[in-house]
Amino acid sequence: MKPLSRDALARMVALHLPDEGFVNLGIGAPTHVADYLPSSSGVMLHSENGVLNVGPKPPEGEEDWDLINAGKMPISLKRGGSYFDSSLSFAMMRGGHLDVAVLGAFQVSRNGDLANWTTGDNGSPPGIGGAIDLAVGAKSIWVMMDHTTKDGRPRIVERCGYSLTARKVVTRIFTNLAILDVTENGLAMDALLEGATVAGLQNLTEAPLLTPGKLRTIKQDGTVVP
Amino acid sequence: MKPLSRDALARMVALHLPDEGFVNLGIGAPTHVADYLPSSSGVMLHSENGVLNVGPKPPEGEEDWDLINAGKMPISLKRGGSYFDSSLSFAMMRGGHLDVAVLGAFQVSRNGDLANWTTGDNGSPPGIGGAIDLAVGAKSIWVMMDHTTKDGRPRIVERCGYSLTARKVVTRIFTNLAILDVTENGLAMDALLEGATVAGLQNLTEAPLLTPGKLRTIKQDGTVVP
Amino acid sequence: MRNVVVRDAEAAVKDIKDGHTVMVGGFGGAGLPKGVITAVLDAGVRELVVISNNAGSSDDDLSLWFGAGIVRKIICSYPRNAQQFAEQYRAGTVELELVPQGTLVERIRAGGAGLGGFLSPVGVGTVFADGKEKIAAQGREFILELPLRADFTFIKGNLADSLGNITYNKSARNHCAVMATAGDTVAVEVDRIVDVGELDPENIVTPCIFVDRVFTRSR
Amino acid sequence: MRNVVVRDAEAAVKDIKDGHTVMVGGFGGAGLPKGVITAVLDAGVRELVVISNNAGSSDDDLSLWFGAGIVRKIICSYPRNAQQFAEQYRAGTVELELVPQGTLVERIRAGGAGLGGFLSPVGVGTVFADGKEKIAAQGREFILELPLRADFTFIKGNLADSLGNITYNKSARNHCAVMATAGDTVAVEVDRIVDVGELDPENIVTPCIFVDRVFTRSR
Repeated sequence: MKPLSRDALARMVALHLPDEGFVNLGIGAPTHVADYLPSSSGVMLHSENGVLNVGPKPPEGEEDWDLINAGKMPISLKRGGSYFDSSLSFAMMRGGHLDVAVLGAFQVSRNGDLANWTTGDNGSPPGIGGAIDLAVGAKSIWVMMDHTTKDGRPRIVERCGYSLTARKVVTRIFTNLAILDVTENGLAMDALLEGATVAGLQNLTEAPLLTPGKLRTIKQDGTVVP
Repeated sequence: MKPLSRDALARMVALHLPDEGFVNLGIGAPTHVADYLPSSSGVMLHSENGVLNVGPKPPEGEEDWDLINAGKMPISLKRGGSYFDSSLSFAMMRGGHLDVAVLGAFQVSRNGDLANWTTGDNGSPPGIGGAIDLAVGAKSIWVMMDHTTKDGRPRIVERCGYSLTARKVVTRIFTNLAILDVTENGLAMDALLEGATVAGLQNLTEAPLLTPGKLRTIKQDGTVVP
Repeated sequence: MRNVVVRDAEAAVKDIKDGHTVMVGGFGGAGLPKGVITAVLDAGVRELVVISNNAGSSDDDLSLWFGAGIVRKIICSYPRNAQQFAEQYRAGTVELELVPQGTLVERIRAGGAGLGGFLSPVGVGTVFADGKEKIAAQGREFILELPLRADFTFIKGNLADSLGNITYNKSARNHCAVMATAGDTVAVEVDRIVDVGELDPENIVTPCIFVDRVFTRSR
Repeated sequence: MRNVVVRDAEAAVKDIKDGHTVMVGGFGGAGLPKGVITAVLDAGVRELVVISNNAGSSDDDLSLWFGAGIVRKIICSYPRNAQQFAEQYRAGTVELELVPQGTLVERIRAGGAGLGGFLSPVGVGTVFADGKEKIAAQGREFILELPLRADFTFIKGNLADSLGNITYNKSARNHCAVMATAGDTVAVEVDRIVDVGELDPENIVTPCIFVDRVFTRSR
């Protein structure tokens, strides 16, 4: 069993976004979720630097560097989109107006603590940006990340070892092996990669996993079946 | 010696407004100051309900009830004017962006306390509106009012008897008899109505008056000469 | 695709309940959604808490709500020339929370922007500070003002598209643009509904994320 | 009549002094007034405190200021990919105050709007709460965040008239519109200056009351 590719993980998240929802895709891996939204999708993407209804990357040579996303890459605007200043943009974020924020993470704890801004272990200056505002403000906070670190250590932990972005905010975790819901009782498994086992997943997960209902199955292409 | 007419008082205030200043004229008597600004004036009038560069009342029959001033009367917009929401409008007011606010008052105290929102003595519901935001926020707060009440009691007092709008904010007082500056040392006379005497004015004023320099003379038409 | 256009004012006020808190846009008549005034009356709800700048002064505004006795409390800045309200106020049948206008709009903004409140210099040393927490910051005294939110926001716009993007007309923008951010359900009465894409993205004042229902008033 | 147009970037930065606090608009390159970057360098000032979203990442932005060592401290949210800054940071020759982006813009807004601060839910329970006053309100814990103001604000607009009314281009509006409210002297680099009356009053984003100097960049 091979973990989901980055593309398949992005597709899996895209397929779960609420139709007609207002969604912010964090910088890094979450940005690629946009590539897997069907063209008929009613999802409206928000960019923290003051854009609503973000469209795809413009064709080469047609970039407008006054129209960029939070990752500072050129974007386009869909019909019905709008521009606004950062104060209104962060009012949207902090004020609970976004349905979902999809964020990358270094670690997520059993109770939904999020650590996604610094591993604290290099000499680089730290940067926080708008991830923390999203993590506090969006109605649902989804994390997408590899299930473990490159050297196999769990990222889903009892307590985050890294400096926190926000406490008790993550509602759902999409990894390259599973989909988990953060519930009052703990981490509830929703879906598992085809070929993987609950015991195997638990081995890669520091926090205990609950299986409250019937598990769905994740296919290699990122689709999920009952 | 006859006190200044309401029109002459309005002219006197208008003549003192800083050229190219951003000015808010409070509801009531201050509104009439606009009628005495020369057409060449660079003064830009602000209305708290979200208008900058307010122009004169439109001709009868051409009123637009979506374009009104703080007194809810139809206005026009001058070239270079703009519309904005109340939060930006009050940011202008409270944030010190207005050069002058001209307000009516029931009482002003020696140290610049302002009472202009309620006399507390009738059964009507109280109303505060935006006068209090102006009183706190504008760079200079000018009061224009009759020097005394209708029955001859002083309005310029040691301590306001009415509920305060704001403490220590008034910088200048224009009355139908005089112009006074509120200074660290007390109320300093700047100008006196032609024919009036300092002693006579003091008689109508509860707070002591200082005459630190040469008094200017107010003519019956509201002009002021050295 | 998202479409928030509803048939009429009646549909715009659907699910309003007794005891709800309701923001109503407008400064005087500008920005006041008049179709909503009668629709709320027709809905038969009572005990409303109203947040608005004024308390009605003519025969087609909040006066009708006070006349019908459906308001329990109003939070406003300037309830003058409001005859129906004044009668209820004198009779003690309606509660008034008087708020400086700039504080009112800033409290609404805080509610919409997810802030827990703000430190205001307005009202320090006056009755408007009574009962409120005082906080010193940077050597100056401030009043802690708390956010306002509502179950319903009713405002008046000029143009809307079916996604719910809104523009306003002249000074009718006033409190409406801020109130749009602070209601659980935001319904906007507009002069005209245009096709998606017709509004210039630079000139949309209230992006559709804030808007749940849009309607044009039947005449 | 008021006319705030100045000749060039050099005139726009006139009177900037050593030790001044300077806001610089932009998110990445969008909204960054590039003409000002070199004009400030040419002015020979030092020990600046800079408030900006980023800390420079190319050869025509704040990197030049860090390279020249004229910044004592930066207050920003995302100083990544900022090589010149990073070198100074590692050497300990520049101070960093790291602020969540939404908190940064809200602090600037508070500075411009005359507020003493605000209660933010962002950062509670994290290192971003360290050293800050905690205030409970309505049953929840918040951090008291204080206002930011500057001696100079430098931003980039699209169109201006000679009164100083400003529009922006697309996402270049970002922090610029808020920074325009919070500087003692506000200078705006624009693409084009138009006649008074040419800007639609509905679509002016920054009214001229906030703007002291306007210029177009010489190419």
